[in-house]
Amino acid sequence: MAGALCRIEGKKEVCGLDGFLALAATNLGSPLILSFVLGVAAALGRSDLVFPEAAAKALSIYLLFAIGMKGGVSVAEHGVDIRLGTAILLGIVLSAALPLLAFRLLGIMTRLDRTNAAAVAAHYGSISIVTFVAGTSVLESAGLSADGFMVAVAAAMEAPAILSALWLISRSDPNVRMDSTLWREIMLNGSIVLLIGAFVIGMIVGADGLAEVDSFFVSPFKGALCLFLLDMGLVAGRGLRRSRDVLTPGLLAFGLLMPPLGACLGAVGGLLIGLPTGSLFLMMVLAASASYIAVPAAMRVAVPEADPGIYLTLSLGVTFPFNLTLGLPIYLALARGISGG
Amino acid sequence: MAGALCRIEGKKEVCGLDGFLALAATNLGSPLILSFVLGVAAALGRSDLVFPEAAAKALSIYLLFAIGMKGGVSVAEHGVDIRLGTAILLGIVLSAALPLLAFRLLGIMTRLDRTNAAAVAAHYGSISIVTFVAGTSVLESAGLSADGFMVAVAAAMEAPAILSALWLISRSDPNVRMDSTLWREIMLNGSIVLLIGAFVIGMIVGADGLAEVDSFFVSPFKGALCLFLLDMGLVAGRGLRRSRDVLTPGLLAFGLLMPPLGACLGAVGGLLIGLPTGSLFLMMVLAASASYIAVPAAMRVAVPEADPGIYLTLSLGVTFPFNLTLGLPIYLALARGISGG
Amino acid sequence: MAGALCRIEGKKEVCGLDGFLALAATNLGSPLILSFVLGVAAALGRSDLVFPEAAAKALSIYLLFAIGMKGGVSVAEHGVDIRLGTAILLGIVLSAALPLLAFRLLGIMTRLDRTNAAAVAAHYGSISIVTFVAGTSVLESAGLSADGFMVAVAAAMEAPAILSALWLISRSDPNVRMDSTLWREIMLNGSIVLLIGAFVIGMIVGADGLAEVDSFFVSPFKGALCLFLLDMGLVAGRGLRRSRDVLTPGLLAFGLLMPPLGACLGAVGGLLIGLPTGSLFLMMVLAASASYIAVPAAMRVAVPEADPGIYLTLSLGVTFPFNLTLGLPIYLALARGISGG
Amino acid sequence: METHKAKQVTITIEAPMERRLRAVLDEAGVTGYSVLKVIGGSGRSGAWSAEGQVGSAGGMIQVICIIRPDRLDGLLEAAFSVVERHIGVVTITDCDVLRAERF
Amino acid sequence: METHKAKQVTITIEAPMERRLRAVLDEAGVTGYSVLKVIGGSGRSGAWSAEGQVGSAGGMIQVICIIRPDRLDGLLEAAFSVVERHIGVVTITDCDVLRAERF
Amino acid sequence: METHKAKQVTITIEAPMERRLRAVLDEAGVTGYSVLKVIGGSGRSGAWSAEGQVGSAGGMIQVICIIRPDRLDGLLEAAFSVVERHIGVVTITDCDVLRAERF
Ligand SMILES: Nc1ncnc2c1ncn2[C@@H]1O[C@H](COP(=O)(O)O)[C@@H](O)[C@H]1O
Ligand SMILES: Nc1ncnc2c1ncn2[C@@H]1O[C@H](COP(=O)(O)O)[C@@H](O)[C@H]1O
Ligand SMILES: Nc1ncnc2c1ncn2[C@@H]1O[C@H](COP(=O)(O)O)[C@@H](O)[C@H]1O
Ligand code: NA
Ligand code: NA
Ligand code: NA
Repeated sequence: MAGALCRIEGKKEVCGLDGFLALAATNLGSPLILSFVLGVAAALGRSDLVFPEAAAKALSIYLLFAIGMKGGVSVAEHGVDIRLGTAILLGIVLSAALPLLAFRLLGIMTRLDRTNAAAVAAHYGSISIVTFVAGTSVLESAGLSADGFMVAVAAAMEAPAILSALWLISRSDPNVRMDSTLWREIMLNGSIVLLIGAFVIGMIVGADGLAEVDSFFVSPFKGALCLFLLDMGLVAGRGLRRSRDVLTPGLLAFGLLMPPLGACLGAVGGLLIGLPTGSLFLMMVLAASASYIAVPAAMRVAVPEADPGIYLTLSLGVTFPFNLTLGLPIYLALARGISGG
Repeated sequence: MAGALCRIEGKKEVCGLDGFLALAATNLGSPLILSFVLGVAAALGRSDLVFPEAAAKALSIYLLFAIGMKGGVSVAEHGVDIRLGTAILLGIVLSAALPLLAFRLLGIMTRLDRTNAAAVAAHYGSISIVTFVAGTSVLESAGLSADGFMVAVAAAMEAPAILSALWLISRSDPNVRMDSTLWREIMLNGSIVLLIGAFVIGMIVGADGLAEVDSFFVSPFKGALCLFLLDMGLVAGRGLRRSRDVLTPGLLAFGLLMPPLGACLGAVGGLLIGLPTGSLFLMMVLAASASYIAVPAAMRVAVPEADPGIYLTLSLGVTFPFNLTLGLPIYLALARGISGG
Repeated sequence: MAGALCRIEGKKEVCGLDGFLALAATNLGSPLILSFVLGVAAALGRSDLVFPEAAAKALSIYLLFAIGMKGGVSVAEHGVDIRLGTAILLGIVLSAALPLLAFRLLGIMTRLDRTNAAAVAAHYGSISIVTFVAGTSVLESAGLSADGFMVAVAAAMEAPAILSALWLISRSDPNVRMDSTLWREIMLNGSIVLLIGAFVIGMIVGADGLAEVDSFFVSPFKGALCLFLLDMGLVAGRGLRRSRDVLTPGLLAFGLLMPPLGACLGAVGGLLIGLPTGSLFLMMVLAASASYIAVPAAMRVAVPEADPGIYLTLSLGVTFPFNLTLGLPIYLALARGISGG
Repeated sequence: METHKAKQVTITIEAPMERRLRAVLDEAGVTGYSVLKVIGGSGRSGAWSAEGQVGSAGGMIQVICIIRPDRLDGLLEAAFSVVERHIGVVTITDCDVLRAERF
Repeated sequence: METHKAKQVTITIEAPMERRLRAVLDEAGVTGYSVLKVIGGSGRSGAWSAEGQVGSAGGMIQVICIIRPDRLDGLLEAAFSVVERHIGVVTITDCDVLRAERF
Repeated sequence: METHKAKQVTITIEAPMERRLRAVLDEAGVTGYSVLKVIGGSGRSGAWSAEGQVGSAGGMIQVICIIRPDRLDGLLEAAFSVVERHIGVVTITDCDVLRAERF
């Protein structure tokens, strides 16, 4: 039986640490990760390679639409499950609770003031959709699959973390208040609307509809993701170079510790509601990942006092690369171990 | 026999109103229309979802090139027909005549001054290539096809309407004159050049040439069109939100009435020159559609006194969505009815 | 035996001048060249057709990544050859030596001052990756193939020419000096990093990795190249129109003479190191082509006194179109003739 | 040509604040302004550049209003309410304009 | 450092008019100018934004000329001929420049 | 509202020089500036436009610094060292700013 830390290679089953290492190696050797590494290296080496902003934004719209639609189609095919509801609920709870944990940790591990700590914490409750997508692709390489509704869970987890963090800040700073404009901006953030909208479109059009646009949204997806990760690498590398001095050892440790912690909480929750291995893994990935689009924009509006140099560097320069390279195989090994999948 | 309002569903033939409703439902449920609806909804709900301008322009270049090339290849395959000439002539006549009708209607139905009325009228003589493309895809779903040269007709219809409208205005406003620069700008407008150029390329390279670039220009086309329509929805929705007060009931009525009127004139002309069902339908679609790229740019230069808030909102916010959702199935039902196809 | 100037048409073998003319006709009738011609025509006719800058840059990143990766994969498949090393060495020597030849020629044929002459010369030592890609596609149409490592040769040839030219200038102008920043900027230029980076990624992931991203980087490649060449045509045409008066007969003659000269040197070198027909041809193409991205940027920084109107017009407006249309079939005929392929 | 005195007010602010700034300007009756995109910069919180950015959080914009001198104070007060807690570099320059009836 | 008096003229106009404005400036002998893109704004005809726009009709640009004070009138007259019927917000600001020989 | 005197320095320069200009400004202690993109223009070396350009060589940028008047000279000298051999149109304008403590 292919157990926790096993992996099938050709005809042979590779188990234990070997299985994990093989998985990690496969992950690190995939065009996706290598593209990201190329980006980071180019930026750290101060190459003048840059991606036009418009192209990066267009790619991100493409990816969100594609991933949303595929999720919706998968739900349309397999029928709506009661687990959809419980999984979304779990996602919301995790997203709202993780910032409290992160805030506490930051208080212990770093010297950030409350405002910056809360702003950073918001990022770790929310999610990174690219990490999620990379997780899906790791899952595929391992021959596993997940529920389509996990995309909806991803969308549901974007915003609650922001509200938690604003609540944390508002306890000490009366300037930070929730008004209806802010509330709408957070809930109708572009990436949430796109994910949910494409998810609904996928549910309506089903597999037949997807077939019509398959050669745009499905087959070229992975290649497009390579270029997107190249850009993410460039941005992350540039951020690291510019904000080196911001990254105290405490912050760095937090950026590497918080993701596995989040993954563990995600695992506990996922086990409680009975998610199968693939979905359990994605729930861990969502909990482990940190936002770098929706939350920074919200912080910029609601908590301008917080320093983007800190939260963006941590989220994009530390946690994102960690999850992408080492985190994903670790979480998959864990997910398999605890779910026996 | 599959008659006017019939449609084949699985093995069954669905006729009359049912056939039309089924067609309309198929249309409304396609990923294309749903993407547009998502865009409109996001904009009306004031989501911050936006498309980078450069991406929208690049997509439109891609779509024009692809549609032009496919048209040219189809002509290369089927040989040049005498109907090509008569159809282009018909297109030019329609494009030049429709603004006169529209101008008259606007005089009756609205309180627009002559300048604004003529500017609006120009849009309705000219065409919207995306409506044309959506028409092609509705045609395909219905199992019909059209002559490749209809793309050339589309290109031919872009400009004459502008000249008609300028003539209308120049009768009362001596400031508005045709100079050679303006003339060239109108005739060598980017979308005309791209459509005609790609059409000629398609004619030269033929099916073999198209095969070489098929997986860029043909198979991903529909998916790319989804994203483009998402953007069109965003722009249309934002326009509607911003120019709500501009849209008097009279203008709104005009924006919904003029397209079917145009389609009817297109149908009469198409019947006279003996177009088969598919091409007849596309001729109606061209006549029914309103420009939102070439004409606004020309008006901006030649008639700066006219208010873009009026003509863009009408063309993009009212007529485009109407044609896309309800207009296309109506015109197809009509085209089948009158041509017995 | 299919000899130097032969070409297989259907079942018949066409030789001598006929073979060359047939090849030239095939080349001129390909969607790639026609797209370029359309761009030039639109720009010369002063159409307002333009490509967004961001889209052009994104396309160029896509093309560089794709071509680099394919080269790397091909090397991974065929194993690293000793010829890789010698070919790269040859490329570096050619890139460094060609500017000296060009500089001398410019002194004889034109009245450019030393600074401008050296700046122009730098462009002709370096390379144009799009010409290289178009060469690959001409090669394919002729049923030939080349070594994957030629991509690495292309990357290696980007920079040495710049150093040669700077050395030429520094002999008379003490202001022009090499500092470490400039050095790094030249060596870590975006297109070099992208080509080499994607090449290495290709070598690591091999054919299996490429298969994963094939429908993004391989199958749509040629179509994307069409749009890119359309843009290049627009830019080249616009440049020609704006800098007409800059193009003296002497400069024009240089722009048409230098490429075949370069190709001949490339051929001699390629023969010496024993390159097979396909790679020999690409070496000639590299030597014949002139840079329009990396070198202009470097000149802008290091030799601001040189006039971009001269070097860009010559490289993009004269040499690039010449190579694309007539040069490639000529070089291929030559390559076949001398290598007996 | 005949020119008239006017003031040019330039507000440099985080891109995600554009909507709010616009709303406040509208409320204050300032209907004439143009928006430029800032593609990079440097400030107390370090250097940045928009290239390759996926989100809008990093970006900034410049809102430029040409107004009649007597309306300056209203504009500044409106702007300040948005700018207060934010980056908001606000500059005021004297200028002359053609066609004063526009402002 | 040594500086010299100059004038900065900024013309904000519809993007499709760029070509004509450039032609008129060239004719008037104004060869030094830079063009910026306006990505949104508001005026008597309402608010707009360039985002997602497919056509150029909606867009605007800013043409900025730095010129010697004695050449101002020629420039303004040339510009006015294009701007007259159009949106054309034209502002003139005093400035100092380095290297006056350029202008 | 209370305003303070300041200087706005605008440097228009070739895009590939951005990195060097930034470095020099940093060294000179000028940490506040914003960068705008120039999408076209005209000068002694002819007219140009960024549209469709693949390389960065053709492009230009504008670097805008708002500084306290007493820091002007340091800035100009720093800028000049980069600008000297380059296109570098440098203009200085008087302006007023809100919140002088920022500068
Ligand atoms: N003195 C200044 N001149 C021009 N732009 C500035 C200045 N100070 C700040 N900025 C802009 O405002 C942004 C944020 O500034 P800060 O809040 O100081 O980090 C910078 O990145 C610049 O784009
Ligand atoms: N006072 C102003 N200050 C800055 N820009 C303006 C002003 N008035 C108009 N504009 C610009 O010109 C465009 C058209 O103005 P209008 O013709 O008044 O609708 C606006 O959308 C702005 O981009
Ligand atoms: N007088 C000026 N006003 C504004 N921009 C200028 C001026 N002169 C030059 N420029 C800008 O600097 C670029 C190069 O100028 P030049 O070196 O004179 O060819 C031009 O294309 C413009 O973008
Ligand atoms: Na998380
Ligand atoms: Na029409
Ligand atoms: Na060369």
